[in-house]
Amino acid sequence: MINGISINYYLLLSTVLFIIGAVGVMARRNSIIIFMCIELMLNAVNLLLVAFSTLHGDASGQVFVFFVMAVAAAEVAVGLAILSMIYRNVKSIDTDILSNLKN
Amino acid sequence: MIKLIGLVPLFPLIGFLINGFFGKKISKSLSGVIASVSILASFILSILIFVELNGSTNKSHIVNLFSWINSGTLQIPFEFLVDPLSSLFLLIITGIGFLIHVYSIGYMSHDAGFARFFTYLNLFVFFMLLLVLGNNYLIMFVGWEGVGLCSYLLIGFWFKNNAYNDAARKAFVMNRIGDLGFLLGIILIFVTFGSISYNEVFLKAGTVSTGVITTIALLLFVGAMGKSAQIPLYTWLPDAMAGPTPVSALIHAATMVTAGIYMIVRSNIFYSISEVASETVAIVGVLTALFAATIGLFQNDIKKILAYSTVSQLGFMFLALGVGAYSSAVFHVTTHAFFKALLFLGAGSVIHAMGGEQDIRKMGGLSGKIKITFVTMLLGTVAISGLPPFSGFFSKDEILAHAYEHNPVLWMFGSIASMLTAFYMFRLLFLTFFGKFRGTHEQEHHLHESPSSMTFPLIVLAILSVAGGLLGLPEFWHLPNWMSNNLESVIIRKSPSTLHHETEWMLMGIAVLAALATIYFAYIVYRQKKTLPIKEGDKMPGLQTVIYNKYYVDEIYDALIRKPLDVLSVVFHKFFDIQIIDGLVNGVGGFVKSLGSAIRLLQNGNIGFYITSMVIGIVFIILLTFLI
Amino acid sequence: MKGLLIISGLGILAMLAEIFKFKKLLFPMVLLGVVAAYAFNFMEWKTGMSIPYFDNMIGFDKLGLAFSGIILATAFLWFILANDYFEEETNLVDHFALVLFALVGALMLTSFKNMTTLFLGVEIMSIPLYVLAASKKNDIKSNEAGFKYLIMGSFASGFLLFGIALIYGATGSFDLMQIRAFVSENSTTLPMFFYVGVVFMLIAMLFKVSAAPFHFWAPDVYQGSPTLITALMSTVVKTAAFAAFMRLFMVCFADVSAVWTGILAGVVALSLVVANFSAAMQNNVKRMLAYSSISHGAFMLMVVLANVRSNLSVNALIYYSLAYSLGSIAAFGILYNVTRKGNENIDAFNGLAKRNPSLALCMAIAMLSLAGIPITSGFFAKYFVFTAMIGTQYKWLLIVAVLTSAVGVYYYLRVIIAMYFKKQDTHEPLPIEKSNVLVIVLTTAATIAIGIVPGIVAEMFSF
Amino acid sequence: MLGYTITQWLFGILSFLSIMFALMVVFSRNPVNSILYLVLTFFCIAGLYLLLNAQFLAVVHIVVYSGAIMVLFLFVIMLMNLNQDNEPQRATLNKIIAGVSGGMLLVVLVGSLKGGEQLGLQSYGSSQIGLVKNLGKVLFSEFLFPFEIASILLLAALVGSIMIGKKEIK
Amino acid sequence: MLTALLILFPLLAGLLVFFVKGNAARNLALGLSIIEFGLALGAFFMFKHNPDSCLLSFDHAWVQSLGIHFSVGIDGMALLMILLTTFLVPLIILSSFKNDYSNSNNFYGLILLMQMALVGVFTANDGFLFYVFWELALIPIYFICLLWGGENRGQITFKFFVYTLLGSLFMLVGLIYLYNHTNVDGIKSWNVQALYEAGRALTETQQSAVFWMIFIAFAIKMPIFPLHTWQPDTYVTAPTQGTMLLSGIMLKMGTFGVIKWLLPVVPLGLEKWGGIAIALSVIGIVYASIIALSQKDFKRLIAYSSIAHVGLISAGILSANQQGLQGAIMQMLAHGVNVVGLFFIADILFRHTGTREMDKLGGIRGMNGNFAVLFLIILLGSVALPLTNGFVGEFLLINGVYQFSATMAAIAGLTVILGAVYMLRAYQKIMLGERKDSNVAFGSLAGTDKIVLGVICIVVIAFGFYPKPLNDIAEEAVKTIMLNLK
Repeated sequence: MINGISINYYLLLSTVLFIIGAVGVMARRNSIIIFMCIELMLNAVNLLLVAFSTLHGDASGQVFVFFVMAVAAAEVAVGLAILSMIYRNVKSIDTDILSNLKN
Repeated sequence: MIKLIGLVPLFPLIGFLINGFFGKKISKSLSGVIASVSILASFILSILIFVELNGSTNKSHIVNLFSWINSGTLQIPFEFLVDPLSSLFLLIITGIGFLIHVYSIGYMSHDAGFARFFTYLNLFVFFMLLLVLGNNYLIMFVGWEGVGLCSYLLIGFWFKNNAYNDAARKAFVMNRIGDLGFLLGIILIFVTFGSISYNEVFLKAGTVSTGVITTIALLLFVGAMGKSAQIPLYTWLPDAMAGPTPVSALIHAATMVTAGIYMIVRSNIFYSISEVASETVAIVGVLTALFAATIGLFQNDIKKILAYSTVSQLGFMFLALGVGAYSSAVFHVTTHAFFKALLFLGAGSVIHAMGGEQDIRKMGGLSGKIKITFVTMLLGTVAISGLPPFSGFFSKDEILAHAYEHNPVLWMFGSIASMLTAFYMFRLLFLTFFGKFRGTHEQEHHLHESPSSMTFPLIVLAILSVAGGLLGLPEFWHLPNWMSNNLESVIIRKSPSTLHHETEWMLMGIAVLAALATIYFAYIVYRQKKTLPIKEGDKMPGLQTVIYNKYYVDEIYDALIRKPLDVLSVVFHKFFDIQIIDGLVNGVGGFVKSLGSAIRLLQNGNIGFYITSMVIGIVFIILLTFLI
Repeated sequence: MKGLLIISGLGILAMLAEIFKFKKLLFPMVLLGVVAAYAFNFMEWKTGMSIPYFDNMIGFDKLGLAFSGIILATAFLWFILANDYFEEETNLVDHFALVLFALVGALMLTSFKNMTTLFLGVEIMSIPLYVLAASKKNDIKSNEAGFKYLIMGSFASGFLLFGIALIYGATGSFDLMQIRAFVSENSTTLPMFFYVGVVFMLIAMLFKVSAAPFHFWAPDVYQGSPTLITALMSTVVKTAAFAAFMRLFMVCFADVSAVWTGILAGVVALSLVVANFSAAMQNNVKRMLAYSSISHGAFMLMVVLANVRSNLSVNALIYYSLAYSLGSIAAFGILYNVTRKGNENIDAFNGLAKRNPSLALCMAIAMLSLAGIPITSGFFAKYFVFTAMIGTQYKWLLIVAVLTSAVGVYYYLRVIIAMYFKKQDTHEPLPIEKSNVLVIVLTTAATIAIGIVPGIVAEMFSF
Repeated sequence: MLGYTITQWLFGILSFLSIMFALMVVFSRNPVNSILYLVLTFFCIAGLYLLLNAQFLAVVHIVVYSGAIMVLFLFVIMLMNLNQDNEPQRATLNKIIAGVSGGMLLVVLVGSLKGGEQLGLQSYGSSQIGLVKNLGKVLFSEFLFPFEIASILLLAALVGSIMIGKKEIK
Repeated sequence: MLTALLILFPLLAGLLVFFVKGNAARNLALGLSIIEFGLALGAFFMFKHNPDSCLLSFDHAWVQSLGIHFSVGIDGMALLMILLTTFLVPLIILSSFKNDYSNSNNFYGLILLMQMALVGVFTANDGFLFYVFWELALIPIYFICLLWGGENRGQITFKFFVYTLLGSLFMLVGLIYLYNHTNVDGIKSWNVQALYEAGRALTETQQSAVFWMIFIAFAIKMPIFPLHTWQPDTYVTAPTQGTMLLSGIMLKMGTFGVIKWLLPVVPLGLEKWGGIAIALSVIGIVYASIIALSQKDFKRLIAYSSIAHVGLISAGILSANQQGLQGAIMQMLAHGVNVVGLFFIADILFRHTGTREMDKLGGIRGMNGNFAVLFLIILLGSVALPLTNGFVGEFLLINGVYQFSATMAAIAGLTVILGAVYMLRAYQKIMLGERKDSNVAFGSLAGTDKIVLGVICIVVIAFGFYPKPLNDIAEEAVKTIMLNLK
């Protein structure tokens, strides 16, 4: 129990968010939205980490969240750079168009 | 002298090597002489050995040359056995072999393959000698297959003619069928007795169950069927006449084809033990004798008639073996070697005179033109027809007597065959030598007596055919039957004849009368009525057609064995091998490919799909790991 | 550890090169630096130092050093190979820096001791690679490769993190040893979601080593990326990923192997089938090599599966990584030279035996090594795997492995057949740069050498 | 109120809102809307952080995500002029498959994620760990190495973005 | 030591030949291979003098920690196989003198490397080493077939390669399984005796699994029905020298392998499954013989005949008795020589007439009698006529099979008949009859051709007449093997 809320609820909540993110990745064609959904997934994890951190009374969980944020930022930076480059080349960021590489 | 037995086959071998390697370089006459001399040397040595053996009390000499195959308990030395049986065969082989070599010098003188012919002939004698000299079954087998090879080579001697080649191949293959039986027999002997040397095997023969002995005996008999042209493996022998006539005389009449008899006589102990086997031999023998004789009735090729006659006579010999009259069989082998070699050589002389013509319908009236040939052939014909006092009478009569004693039915069939023999032989004689010449003018001009190298063997053989009967006079004449006495040490002696002398006299009388009657019948048909065989293509009465076409046995074999085999071959190859087995192998490849293509479709380049697939994978993993 | 620092420093140095204008010096410096890193690495290995640095965040033990050694050596060869590639590219300095940074990540993965370092290592290695994969800016295929790699990599990172979070939640720690200790102490009272965490990490790591069904990115990315980057991915990155995999599962989660071995067995089987069957259908050589890499990955996974915490399998994995890296470097090096004109299909190899016999020979040896034919190192690698596997309950996997290996031979032989059997229009000799020749010959020779005397490597690591 | 404490109420509301906004992120047709909903989601999550006594993290979260990352997204979307409602959508079947597989994942996860509470995992730490001071201590002692090495990560991202973003000089 | 030299020498020779250009390569290869034969003869005399001579074995740790040794040694069977190999390789090289191969240095180099691997296979006393040499032998022959083969060679050699490799991978698994059960003073070992012991200690089920794992590899190599379909295509497509290597020597790897690496290892497995394996072999004999009947291409006919022959050898081996095994060894030697001779004849025919289609040939005997005689002698050896080398083996083999099952022996014996049928048919079609119009004049043979055929014919007859020198060694070798089997 954290402040009267069972850890199971946090687990449930972050799982739901995580899966919404995952569904977004699967269901959308717009690359940027896909990115955003991935961010959503990461945030779900962050939430869980913080919850566990508080549960254990251990700060390392929260510290870990910093690293996740740093990584997320880095990924977004690189990802958006790549996307803008792609957009420069093909004037689209539709994933269906980005499917030249296949068998 | 017996110690030198190794030289007997060595001489022909040397002759073979000389002719084989240098045949083309030396003159024809020299190669003929070398070949003949090598056989002569063997012959002389054989005589010396024969004499020595006769004088010695020890009737069985084993000469070890070298150890050949060793495999654990299977020890096969290259050993020769000199005993009365083998030494008798030595004489026949080298003696008649020598005569035929001499004959061939004349007969083949115009042939381009002269040296080659003698090479083969010498090789044949070598193998034949191995066959009879070997002290164990495998050496016999070596000779056995070796003579088969030579037979193959000599039948197909004129290799440009594919019909001859076919005949040669047929001979070899049919022999091989028998050889397989023989081989399995040898192996069974080894498995049963732990040895294949004669003396060891025969010593232990009594200790083994009759069933095994029967199997061995029958397997060996299969071998004999092939080599000695018995039903059902006889059809190669008439075809084998494709070879030069001296070959027919030597291999396909006098020596090789009697190897089967030699083998069974050698193994007589098995047949004495096994009732079943000996009955089989007798029945096959007598049937062959009768069957081949009927075919002989309507043949028009002079050599074919003799060939069927040979098959028939071989049947007689097997009849003898089957009824346990081993020495009679050997006796008949001997006399048959004389008169059949004579007949073949005579026929060769006729053919020689006719410039290669073999069809008796185109002959006639030759008696005046080639007198020596005619006389000798007449003597031979009389001998084979079983008229006393010629050699054939004695040997055949002995067999028939034994057959009667064993089972009168066998005797009856045998007698009928004997009558038929007399008929077709005299038919041959009448059509060839009497009446008018029916050939072309050219042939008529060309007619001449053969050179002395050919007539000399004829004369010698004629003498032997006439006098050969002395070797085995009937016992009840109270004269010494040299043949059976001589072979005493080798053969399980039959219990003394139980036939009354009267019966024997009667049988003899019947045989002679029957023969005379048949000859008279032939005389009426071919001399008085001057009936001629129907020309090729004309219609024949039904049964005659069947017999003329040799009961269509070749065709039946063709349809039953050769054709199905060929079809099977194609089916196996095109269907089983390529379609099914290789198809399966390729199918695996195809499966890989199609599965690969299926998997390929998954990789469609769409990132959403990729991730969905991953998620489905994850679902499965979690489902399987935690919830099931 | 010193190696890691040197490589990091080199990376930063590379960034400065443009500013302070010593671009020309950079290449020799990098080579020197890598050699130095290797030397330090080797010395640490020799003296057997296994000091945990920074509160058990990272620790170069023998195992880690061994993998680091392989990575550094491969990287060295790769740099030589890439020599003229960098001359072509305008962004020389950036490339250098990125590759070096990726190398830092790879080295971290060989020797992490904490989930944090694992996660950071994965990302530090991956992010530069996303960029490098997309680095042919005007080539839409390259862009797409980078993009796909990024999206799917991030997606997998999500699972990795989720797993880490769950494990943290269950055990209260990020430290591998503490987790392990906690697990063995409380094996009966662990919450269910701990195991889910393990499975999630497994899935994420399987993604990184591109095992089916998480392999989808690999062929596309391998194909789209510039050839040399693909070479980097299939050697350095692969080795690092396996080092991490092994540390994580054979060390940390060894006590809960019941949870993950079954999954792993299934994944291995699926990977073998999918990879080999797909590879057999490829005409694009790079793509084919991508599938081949998946198949080799499956072999390496078999080692992990085979025998938890045994010297035999550690040896096997190290040897396999080395053998595979050598073969791949040679193959990609040759591929790089052969496909300069842009045709990456197998017919680019047609008639190579005529155009450049020695290159063809090297390629043939590399292919035979990848196919696992004696006396190449690839054979021993497979042999070690078989030996490790035969004692386990997963013997059926061996049958799958054997059957699919036979399929594997098919596509390796296709290259050989193309080189020796098919005709090419041009017969002009194919020139290659000297440095490339050096690398190719060196790797080929090493392939044969450690194939003939595998003891050199196999007996080096006695853990 | 209804037997729930305020925290519990807040947790319930924030959870509900975050899930709703998250769903809106996925379902909005217009990318700009998506971004805005995502920002809202992040705010809710920040609120949850606060509930968990992670005040510093909540602030950082707002600053980094809502402040930096989301702006970056928005910037790029605007740059590409994707502010449209008619952007191409995946085929319905694909969506259904995605939804179903996501749903299945949810079901199996929820099925297998139970059991945190019964194992006696309860809060036994102080509520002060989320404070800057505490975090700083841990970060610069225990997590020094990752902290340092994270700079490499950021450097790499920096270099990478620049390299990719630069116009090709031909 | 000498054994190691026997392996090393062709390796060095092969490498050397790679760097020689033009005709010098083939002359050098011939010379070196003759020296190798000399070495083998040296081994022969040494063995005669003292079979346990330490010079004949060599052992050096290879991968110590895994119990892998470079352990080679010559026992009776190995000696015979080495003699066969080293005798045939110079002949094979000599036989190629009239063929114009491009890049012939590579060709001869590969042949010598192949020889190295073959000698290695026959002498290896370490299971692992055996496997390595086994695989190594595959590579040169693959390249020989691929580079100098005929029509469609890419696909066919590929099938051959994958097929054999698949088999050997199974063998590897089987061997590793055995290795895993070895225990020599507490450590695992690849030593042949250790593997024997490990194998025998297994349960029947385990032995059965190992039996099939290993047998499949050998069965593919030989090949045994129904794993034979790679063989005819490969034989036909490969360049003649490649076919000679494949059929003359490489095939013996399979039969040799069964004797040394299968029979003593899994006695129970053999007891349980040997019958089925023999049945397959025997079916193969009849099946291949019948197929051979309808073949039009002479080379393909020989290929099928080879399947038939090897089926008999295999059946004999699997009967696992003195006669069967000894017959197998003798027949391996004989078949090696004969089949090389036959393939060479096919090559000569092709060279002179441009076809191997038998229906298009004919009447050659009339044009070149010597050739016909040499052909006939080799053919007779192949149909196992007594006093040719083929007979001793065949007799012992049928004998051995008979002791296992009389029925099997009778069926196996059909080869005696069918072999004669298709061989003589072929001979007749090719050599006899009238010369066909389409058939060009068949001139006299080249000197090298005469030497090769002559030597083969001499061997065919000499060892048919007096097999004792080889037979004695084989007998002793088999006795040792039989001890291992009990």
